[in-house]
Amino acid sequence: MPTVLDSLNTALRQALTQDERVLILGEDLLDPYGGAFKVTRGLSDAFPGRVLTTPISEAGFTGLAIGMALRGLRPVVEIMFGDFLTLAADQIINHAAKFRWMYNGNKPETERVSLPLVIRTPMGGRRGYGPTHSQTLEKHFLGTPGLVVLAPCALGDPGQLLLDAILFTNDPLLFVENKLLYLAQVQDITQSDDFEFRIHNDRTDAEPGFAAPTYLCRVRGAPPPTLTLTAYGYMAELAQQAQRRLAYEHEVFVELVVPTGLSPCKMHPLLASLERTGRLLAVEEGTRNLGWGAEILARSAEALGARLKRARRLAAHDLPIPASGPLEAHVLPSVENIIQCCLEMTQSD
Amino acid sequence: MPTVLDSLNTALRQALTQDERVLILGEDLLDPYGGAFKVTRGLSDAFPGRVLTTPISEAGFTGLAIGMALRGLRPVVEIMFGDFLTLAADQIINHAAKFRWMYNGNKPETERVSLPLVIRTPMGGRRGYGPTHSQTLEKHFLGTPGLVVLAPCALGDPGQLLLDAILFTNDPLLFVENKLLYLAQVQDITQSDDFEFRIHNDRTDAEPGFAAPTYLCRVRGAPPPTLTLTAYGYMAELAQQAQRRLAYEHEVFVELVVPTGLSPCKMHPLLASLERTGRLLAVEEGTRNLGWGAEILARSAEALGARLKRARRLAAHDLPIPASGPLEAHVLPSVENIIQCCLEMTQSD
Amino acid sequence: MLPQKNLWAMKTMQQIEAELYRAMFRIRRFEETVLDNFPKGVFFGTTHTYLGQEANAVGVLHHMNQDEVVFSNHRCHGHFLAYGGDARALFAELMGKASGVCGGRGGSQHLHWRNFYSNGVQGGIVPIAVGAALAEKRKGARAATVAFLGDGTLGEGVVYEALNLAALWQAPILFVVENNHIAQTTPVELALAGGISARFAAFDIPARELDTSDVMEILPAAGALLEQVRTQSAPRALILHTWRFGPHSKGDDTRPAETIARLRQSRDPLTLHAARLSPAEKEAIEAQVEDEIQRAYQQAFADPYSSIADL
Amino acid sequence: MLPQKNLWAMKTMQQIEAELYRAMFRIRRFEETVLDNFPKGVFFGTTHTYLGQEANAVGVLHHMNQDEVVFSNHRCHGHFLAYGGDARALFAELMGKASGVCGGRGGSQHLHWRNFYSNGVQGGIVPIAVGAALAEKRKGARAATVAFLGDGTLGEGVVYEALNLAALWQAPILFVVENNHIAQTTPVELALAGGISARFAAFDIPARELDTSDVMEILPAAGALLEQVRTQSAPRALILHTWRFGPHSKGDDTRPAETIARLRQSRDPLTLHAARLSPAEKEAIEAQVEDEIQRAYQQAFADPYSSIADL
Ligand SMILES: Cc1ncc(C[n+]2csc(CCOP(=O)(O)OP(=O)(O)O)c2C)c(N)n1
Ligand SMILES: Cc1ncc(C[n+]2csc(CCOP(=O)(O)OP(=O)(O)O)c2C)c(N)n1
Ligand SMILES: [Mg+2]
Ligand SMILES: [Mg+2]
Repeated sequence: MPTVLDSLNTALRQALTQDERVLILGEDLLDPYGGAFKVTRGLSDAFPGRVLTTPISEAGFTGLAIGMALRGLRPVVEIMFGDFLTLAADQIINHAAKFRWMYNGNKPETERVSLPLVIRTPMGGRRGYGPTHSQTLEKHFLGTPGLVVLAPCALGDPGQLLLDAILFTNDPLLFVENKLLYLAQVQDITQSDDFEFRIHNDRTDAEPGFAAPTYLCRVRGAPPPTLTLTAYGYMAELAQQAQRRLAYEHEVFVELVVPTGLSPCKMHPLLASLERTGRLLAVEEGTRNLGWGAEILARSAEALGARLKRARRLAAHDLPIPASGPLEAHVLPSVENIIQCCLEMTQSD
Repeated sequence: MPTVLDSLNTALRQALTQDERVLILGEDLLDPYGGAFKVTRGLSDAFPGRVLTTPISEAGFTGLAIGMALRGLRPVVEIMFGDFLTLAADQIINHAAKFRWMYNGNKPETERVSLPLVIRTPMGGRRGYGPTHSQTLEKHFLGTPGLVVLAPCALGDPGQLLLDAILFTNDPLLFVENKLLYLAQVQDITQSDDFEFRIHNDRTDAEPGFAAPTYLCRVRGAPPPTLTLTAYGYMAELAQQAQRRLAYEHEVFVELVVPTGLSPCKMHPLLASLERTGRLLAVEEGTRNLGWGAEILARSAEALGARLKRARRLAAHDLPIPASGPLEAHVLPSVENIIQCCLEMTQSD
Repeated sequence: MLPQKNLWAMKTMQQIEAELYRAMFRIRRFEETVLDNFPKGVFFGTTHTYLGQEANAVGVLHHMNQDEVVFSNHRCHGHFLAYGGDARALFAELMGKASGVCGGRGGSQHLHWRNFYSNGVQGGIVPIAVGAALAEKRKGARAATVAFLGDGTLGEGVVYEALNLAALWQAPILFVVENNHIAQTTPVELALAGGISARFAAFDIPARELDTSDVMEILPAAGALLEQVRTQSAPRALILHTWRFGPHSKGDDTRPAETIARLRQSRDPLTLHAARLSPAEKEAIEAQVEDEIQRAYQQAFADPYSSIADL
Repeated sequence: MLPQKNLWAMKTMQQIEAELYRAMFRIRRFEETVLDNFPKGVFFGTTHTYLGQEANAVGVLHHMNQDEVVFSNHRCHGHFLAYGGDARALFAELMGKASGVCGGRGGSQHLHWRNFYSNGVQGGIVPIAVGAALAEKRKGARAATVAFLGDGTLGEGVVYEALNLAALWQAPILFVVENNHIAQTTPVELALAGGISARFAAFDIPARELDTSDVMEILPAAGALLEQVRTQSAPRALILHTWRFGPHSKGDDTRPAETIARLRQSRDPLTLHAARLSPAEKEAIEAQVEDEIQRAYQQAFADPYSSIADL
């Protein structure tokens, strides 16, 4: 199987091939460099004039892309590090996310605006890049009305998710790629010896052709799970490792739920699992407060009431991310942390 | 009693008087205009050279204030509308909030930086200002490590909260003022005929002299509450109205918990109340997803497990805020909505 | 002025002058009607009127073709009406009516109709305008994009990111800076170091400055720049030194009354231009416009509020 | 160069020249040691070396007094060392050791020591530097603040907000633009429309440009500008056209090897300046510095990692 990086790179290539309205904008995208994380490698050579390397102006070129999208193109923006999304926050929250709804009141179909914009960005730590190049900041953008947030994982087909987003979204969409995921192998979920998968192919209602699947994963042949573990992106990889070790080393069986749609978040696969287990652990790489896990726990509590017997979040410590390896490893949630948490939650009750 | 506006204005005056390191920066602050919402009225005349009217450069003058704070002043920034905090997001999240921790590793006390910066801003709708001047955007800043977020309410002493923040914080601090709160009368909680109050005077550990109280409010003489209602800022006013009507018109008795510290959030007064009621409704003016209420519900679920029998959030619809009065009123949570929710939550079980 | 555009070639100068007067007077009466009726509580939120600056929008947008694009700001009524927007729909938008430009969702500052867009965040729409111009360029259209911005908005950094990108990528866009010498209550001297045209020069964008309220000076200057934008597919700037006659929004003018009175005396675009019309023509136009605006107001007033069913 | 500063008046030109060489050579050897050892896995994250630009930091920061303030960027090692920073502490910071400048929290780009600050977000620190300069001014100090920024960073809008505010409020700050003609892999021509000095002129900030790698040209120019900053309490800019000899970070140089070779030939600040020293002096300095850097590296290497107990 290809790596997630290959899969995303192929998707960008397909998007450029299949729809000539597609353009890519971002810093240092031109070949031979092909972008800081190489997701756009080879594209500027293959599609001259359609991969635009920009000045260091995150707000400015995001704004340009918004204007392009308003006027009928389907731009894709790369923000070199997700940490710098903060610079485009006003363009995203007060411009892109609002226009479609705000302008379209009461208008006939033909006079409505749409804003098909995909903003891709790498997030995450564990590479020693320090406080301004290691964050998981999507939590600051989740819950923005009018903004869709997706996060690929190594399960299924991350490239397809990106391709669908580029070709079919009519709303601005943030596509969050964890850096460590890039080099992970895509897992063929139809051919796993160790795990059993189910897919909930949540087509978001508004976007025909555009699906953000949720994956359910169990250790093959395991007894019914006693805890529901949920995580996205690269944390889903770590969660899966924890899940396997919990089964083999501790005989604790958990069900892993991996959404690719973070906002809006579709809860039914998770809730269905919780009805079975009554125990929830949400794991994320960002800091805990007001993180993705907060919304997951809140919705679970709303839906289940007293049937939610135990709920916890595992997240980064409430600190900036240190550069020093041992400190960084301590601050971010690990496989060990997940195992520990699951054991605590399933043992005492 | 004075209005909340008067109380805040007095606090700024006291801060300028008591500590000459205090400066105020923001747009259109000079008298006779004295700022768009008049919180700074009279100050530039009284303190020449210490109230600086700025160009329309939210990131720029927030950055200036960060530099001033790093170098020993205690600046106060006003962002004219909270909607424009997005423009200062990078300065707040990637600069102000990080510096203190990131720079201070392993340093002797005398060589450490501190960053005593207060950013005040009006938030909220119900004035017909439309999608870019009516939002409640603090949720995007909650949970930023290193950033304190406070919201005054009409209970107790909103000015004291601001004064303490300006004089005693050593960390950057966001102070969120709801626009409709400005004209509300401060409620003297020691002299209420209708309500009984208790204060939890949560002194945040790191900041001597600096407290962000939580208020507990019950209808005087009411039987034990069956639901815990929590809200902050202007929503606390509406929640109190709902609380009274629930008692008098429906004989449903709820306990209202009003924090002034949003991040970090101190949970024990709320959790203590939930131990009594087992039912939680969190009300906020921002949109629901990844809002303040998500964190409240998540923490409650973590702490109470199955003892949390019912939990819900009431928040703005997941849309930009429309300018048209009837639409805006519908999109934002109302007293009626709160009553309705409380009735649903206490009737069926 | 979209509807009249195709007839341009066939028009006499006199006809054009009359049209310009009509367009400016329409804005003037619209805005006065807004301010007069605001205290009655018929409008939601607030408003920023274009009083005194009418010649700018009219002089520039007279040249726009159907397929061309306009980006505006908080002070957008004048731009919208000069673009050809409907007065009733605009009144209705301010009143929160279903018949409003955006069905009442946007209100005074957030308009979209055809190729006209405005938003309430200063400066943020400028890079978006550059992107729109580049999109039209990519489509092979020879369409110019116009972006209006105020002197105060030159405080926003994103404007310079946009200028740099516009120049680097040769976006066919005309930046129109309306320097009305004030931003809300802040005089331009307190907010702006250096010079406005130097800021465009720094990014290699040729700029022309005019210190006039005469639409007949603005018209040809704007026309020439727009032709350059179209034929050379490159950015240009037009800096219009102008004066705001009314408050920033409502009742928030801190300038001395005499200053305003003097400006109204010497720099009123309507008075200046009216001198070119015969009294009879002027009166006829004014009567027609008066009637149009009053009817527009009444119709909007009678229209139903936006309904939550449409949310 | 803090420690030596007080002796300045007493020094001969020859002593100063020797010191400048020492300071530049120290940076050179520090950076080479970083790049050489990176593949061994001793450092965390990444790094941006100052190779080729040594004369800038040394020529400018030689003039700084103890109470003066420096704001730097991602390419901060040279600035830090020229400011007087300790090589061992910097190695240790890159290695994630407790003895590092910030105890390993910051790493290569995020340094603070005394009045020296850097951060990894391009441009964001520039308004902060202006605020710091204004704070010193308010304290009545005659202290200058220096802010370094690269050509690519001129893409960030907040830089222009900062320039405007610096000029309006007359902040005593020297902006030092190091135009090394490239930003990561993007040549300055693809990222910058117009001119660099025009961008300062647009905000009324006098700028001086130098196209040199000779520290003896930079030194007096910077000295004169800093004196203006101090005595006139006003902003100035120094634009240094310079060349990056190494990769942007590690192994990511897309420029042809011959280009780099040619630059190293013609524009090496060390070669240029070495010609002023006697061979014996040069050798003596180099040997001492070599020893200092190697010891610093070894000590840092032996230091313990940052401990989670300190978090
Ligand atoms: C980002 C942002 N900051 C502040 C405001 C509040 N505001 C609205 S209009 C205005 C003044 C704008 O001045 P200028 O650009 O000169 O336009 P004018 O009002 O004079 O037409 C301000 C500060 C805003 N709308 N957006
Ligand atoms: C806001 C932001 N965007 C992008 C980056 C990634 N980045 C780091 S250095 C760099 C190039 C900077 O170029 P320049 O300012 O010329 O400095 P130089 O590296 O040439 O010294 C980029 C794009 C960043 N650190 N911050
Ligand atoms: Mg103005
Ligand atoms: Mg450079």
